[in-house]
Amino acid sequence: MSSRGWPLWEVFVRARRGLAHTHVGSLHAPDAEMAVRNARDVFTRRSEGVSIWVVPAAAITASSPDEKDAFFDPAGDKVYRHPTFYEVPEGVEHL
Amino acid sequence: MSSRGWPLWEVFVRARRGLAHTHVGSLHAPDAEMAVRNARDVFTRRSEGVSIWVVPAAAITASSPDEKDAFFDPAGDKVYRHPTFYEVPEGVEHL
Amino acid sequence: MHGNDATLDEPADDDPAFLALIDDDGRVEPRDAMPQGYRQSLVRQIAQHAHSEIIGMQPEGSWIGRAPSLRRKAILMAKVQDEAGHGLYLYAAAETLGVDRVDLLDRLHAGKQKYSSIFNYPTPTWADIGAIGWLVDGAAITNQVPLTRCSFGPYARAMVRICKEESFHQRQGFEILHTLSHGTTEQHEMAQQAVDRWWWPSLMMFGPADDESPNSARSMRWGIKRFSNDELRQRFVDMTVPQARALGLTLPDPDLAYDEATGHWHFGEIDFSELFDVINGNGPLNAERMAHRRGAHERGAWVRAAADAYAAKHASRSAGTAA
Amino acid sequence: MHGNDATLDEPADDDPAFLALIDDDGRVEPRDAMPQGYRQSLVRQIAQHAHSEIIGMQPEGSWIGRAPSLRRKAILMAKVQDEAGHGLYLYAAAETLGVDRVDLLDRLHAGKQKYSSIFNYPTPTWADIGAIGWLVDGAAITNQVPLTRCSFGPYARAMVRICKEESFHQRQGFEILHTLSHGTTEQHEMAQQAVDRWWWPSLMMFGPADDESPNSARSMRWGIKRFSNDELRQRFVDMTVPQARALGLTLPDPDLAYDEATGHWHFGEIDFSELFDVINGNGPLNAERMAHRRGAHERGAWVRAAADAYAAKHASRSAGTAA
Repeated sequence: MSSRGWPLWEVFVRARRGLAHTHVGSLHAPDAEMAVRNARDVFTRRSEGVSIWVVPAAAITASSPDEKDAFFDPAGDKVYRHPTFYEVPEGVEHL
Repeated sequence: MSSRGWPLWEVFVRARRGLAHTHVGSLHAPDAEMAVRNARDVFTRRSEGVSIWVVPAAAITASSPDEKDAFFDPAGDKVYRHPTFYEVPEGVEHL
Repeated sequence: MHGNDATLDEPADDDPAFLALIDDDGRVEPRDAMPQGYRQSLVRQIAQHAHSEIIGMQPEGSWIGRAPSLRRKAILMAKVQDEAGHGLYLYAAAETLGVDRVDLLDRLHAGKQKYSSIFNYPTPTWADIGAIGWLVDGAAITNQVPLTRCSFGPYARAMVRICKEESFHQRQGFEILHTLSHGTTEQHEMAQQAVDRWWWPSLMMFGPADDESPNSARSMRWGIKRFSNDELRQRFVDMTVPQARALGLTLPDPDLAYDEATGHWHFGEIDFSELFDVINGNGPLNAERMAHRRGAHERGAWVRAAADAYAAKHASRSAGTAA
Repeated sequence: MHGNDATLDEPADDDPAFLALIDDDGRVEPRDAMPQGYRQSLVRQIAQHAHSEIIGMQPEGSWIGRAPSLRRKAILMAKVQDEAGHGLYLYAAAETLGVDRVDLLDRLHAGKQKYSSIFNYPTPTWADIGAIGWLVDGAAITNQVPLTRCSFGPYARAMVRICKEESFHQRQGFEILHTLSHGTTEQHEMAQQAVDRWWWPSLMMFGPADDESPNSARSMRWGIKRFSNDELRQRFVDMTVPQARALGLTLPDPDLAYDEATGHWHFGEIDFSELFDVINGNGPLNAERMAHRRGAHERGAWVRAAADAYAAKHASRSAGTAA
């Protein structure tokens, strides 16, 4: 976050209809309206997007990288959540 | 946005190091900490992510779809921004 | 980021620009203008789909404690967790259309919105859990795969996630039945009886026959549905008959026969009067499912209140620290 | 979402876990713990890169009004716009390391941070704009393509975007020179003189020879650099010599010769004393570029103030409406 100057905005772009918005970078702007306008000029000069979201960087809460391993651990030992865990008799299809 | 109950949070997941955060959906939670925790349980049960961002839906400003065409128009008629606009003599490589 | 104010300047149901977008296989996104009928159809369908996921937790949830091994318990728990997650994805997708999950739940609890009738059937034996995974999830997946290309972006994206996660559900059901079918005589018999119970209800999951399905044409015109009920039902039968053979179990339909000319399996007539009876609330467990759902919601009230109180306390502490 | 507090528990420069991540071709993301040296190297490199983009707007910007056709003006404007955008991507990437763009600009203006020396050379003719596109952008792209796989995620992602956008820059320069080279005798001569001016400075853009580049090894160990200065310089020469032939122009190096044994073009010795002289502030235009940059920043103050005032007014009006 900027300690001086304009607040920082994170920018997300939907490349085309049907796709989710993806983070493309950030910029400083005095308000949300200018942030959207500047994001258009900077991140979609070649029609890279059909929709832009801007979010004040300060409004984002992130999972902490310090506890990353413990935090995402619960998914690690549950192999039975994946279809490859199950044996399928030879020749059986569409399963 | 929810008129009753908990506020709505938009959730973004970084699938793996090196990739940008991508919007995966939304959920309701009483605060940011619970939103991150619930997002982990819901959106990364199969190690789909190494980092989660949550943002109050109310903190997002979007380009308006009503003025979509006019808004993104400036990129439309500048074909010279694309390398294919330029003729390259036959046999010239790495250009 | 949701479309609560999009009812302004709403196009007509047959708006040419809107239909052109659909014809072009384009996706409709929440803040786009869209016909009121399109929005309402989607809210109804997505809400019913979400309700089905969370009601669907009941028949299997009741077996977690009774599953025959730790392995089977862990798998079943993971599957029921997935169903809760899928409910959440779908409620969130519905909310992008400007409705509120709290209202959708209220309408479910008041009996004003439906869920899939399949969950009104009982699961008396462990083999029923296998049959649900193999047949009910198999039918659900057949229905859901085309929905990943549905014209409404958030629904399509939720379905991509759901289909990816669900691919283990059918396999674990198949595995349960395969184990029982190749076990003792009693176990084999138990598996066969469960398949006998679930086969016809599974076929009914695809909905009425095409000529009895008045809204189908409109849903297909709008790119919400990609295939008719009968097409999907036939696809499911064609995939399932050979799997039944691999299981060593029979499907309870004397008319099942392979048609060389069409390359499809012909099946007997479906007794839809049963389906309509269940839809109208007279299934074996309609009342029980709804009572359990309402009860779970009421018994969860203190959890929601506690989370609120914790968040409020945390916020006031943070404010105190910052000041 | 930036890493301002990540200096806590910072690993050592040779931390085994950190080096293992690099060896595994993993990416470092802003909130990860990282060695102080890694962070500082990246801030220095990304800031210098960002400064180069915005200082690089000057030599070409001065030709927009004088470009020989509307087509050439529009193209040049688009290219200078890209450079402003690339500066923004890079300042934003640097900020994810916990520095502030305002401070980086202050350091540039105070002469405490560098930009690429190439922009301290003058552009006396229109052909110089062609030579910049072909040679300077060509060298920049050669440098930048491997940076798309740099170990620091935000920098790598910015470089992907930049490389994609920049692919037209070199072509437009080539086209300018091709047109002049095949024009009148005077035009051909103008193109040749521009190439004579820019060839050696372009080779110097890759930095000192490997044995004179003390930080290179560390940058390569950390996955910031993927190839040495000399490797990249050779790659650029190998690509460029055949292009010069296609342009009908000669490169000002009597020692240029194809080495059948290595498959590379051998080139003459580079006079790095000139490079160091320019780096040390004695290039033809160092003072002018800096004065222009500082002046532009000062003359832009009212725009920033006006945007602030507009945002404040807008915010107070919205507050009034909401109340």
